[in-house]
Amino acid sequence: MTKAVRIQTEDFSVEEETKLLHGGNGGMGGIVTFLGTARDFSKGKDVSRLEFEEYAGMAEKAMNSLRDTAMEEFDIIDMRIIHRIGTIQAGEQIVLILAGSAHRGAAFDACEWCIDTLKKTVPIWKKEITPSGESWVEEHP
Amino acid sequence: MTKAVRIQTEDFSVEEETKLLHGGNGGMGGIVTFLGTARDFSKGKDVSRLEFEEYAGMAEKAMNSLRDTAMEEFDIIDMRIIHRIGTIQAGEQIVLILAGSAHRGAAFDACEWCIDTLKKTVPIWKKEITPSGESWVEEHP
Amino acid sequence: MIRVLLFARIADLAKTREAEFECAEEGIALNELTKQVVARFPALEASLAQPRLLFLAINQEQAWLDDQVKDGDEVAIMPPFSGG
Amino acid sequence: MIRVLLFARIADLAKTREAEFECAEEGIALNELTKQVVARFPALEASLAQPRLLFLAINQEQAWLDDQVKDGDEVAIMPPFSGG
Repeated sequence: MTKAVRIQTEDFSVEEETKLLHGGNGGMGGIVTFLGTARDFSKGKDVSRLEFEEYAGMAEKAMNSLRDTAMEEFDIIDMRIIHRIGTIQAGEQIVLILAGSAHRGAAFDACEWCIDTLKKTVPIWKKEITPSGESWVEEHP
Repeated sequence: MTKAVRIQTEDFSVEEETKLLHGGNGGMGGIVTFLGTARDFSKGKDVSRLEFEEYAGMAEKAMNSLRDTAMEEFDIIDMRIIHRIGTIQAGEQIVLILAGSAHRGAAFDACEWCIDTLKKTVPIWKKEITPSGESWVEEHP
Repeated sequence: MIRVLLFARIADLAKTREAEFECAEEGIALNELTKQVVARFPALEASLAQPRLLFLAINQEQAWLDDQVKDGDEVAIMPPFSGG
Repeated sequence: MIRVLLFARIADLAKTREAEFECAEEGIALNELTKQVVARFPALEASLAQPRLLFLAINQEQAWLDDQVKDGDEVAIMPPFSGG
């Protein structure tokens, strides 16, 4: 449960992941976190819940390679990426990315790059369940 | 203790502040957090602890106006800013800024702008206590 | 045998998440395999006619239509991702 | 009476965090007040000679050397901030 990159059905704790990232690393001066949560409204429709599907194996591999690339390209000390799959009710947590660095700029850049790139490169799909039916979201052709 | 802008000696909980920011706001799809922590090393010296001093009254006013400006200038739904003062040991939490928005770009921009501007405009001062003595940090003339 | 995995909207259209296809000893171009997939699942015709809107993988590595598939490979046909 | 607040390095140099100064009925320019501050706390001379490295406030609002201070005002003389 303490791997830095995880795909899981259960919820995660922002506090716990923050402590795991910091891990007593005395050189870490800034931690930037992106937390994605399920909105109850999308494109004019109420959304009661989401369902996430993954390509098991490849999705985690893609997230690991995302972290490896971020650690190489940005001046960060550590990064964690956790994505939930399965059913997620409106308001619940979906994805958490943490980047820790000595100086804050690199952590901001790495965290934003990571969520942008995750959406384009990690084989995970979101279905929105609305009162009028279900539909897969496909925003990145 | 649940004010959105606070200066306090006691520690804060990232999880609790995240929940307070989200507050069941169904339109919030992304939360970007900056957490500043006390490094144990600065400019070639070990740092055992920090001491923060504020201009009581004006510091909180400046932080409130920072939040007001961010809420006007960025497309965010809510923001929280918490800064500790007094003695902070290496590794401990110093400052927490949370920005929540419907779409993540605005939250990243608001959060980074807020910590950058806080450092320049909020009357708080940091003293580093090292084995060889104490010194005030003055990085923004 | 080639194992073909389908995901999300593609799996819904095909009404299955997985199918197996015979493979000649010399292998087969991914492009040829997708034609066999359409032949078995006609509901995928419109989607597979626009391969630039799809993401393809062989053995969990991104692949393109002119890549060669070998016997025993795992092929994935995926719609655009929407994680995060 | 004008209440002058000193902070951080400035307070350390002056060995006090607060001082009071008389104020003429017509008030006094902030520039004149800082000269009186230096006269009382000579250790501040070098710091107050470089006012662009200082942040000044009257009644908790940012102020400049040519601003006017009135009786009863609270003036703050602050080194560069280092919060965050």
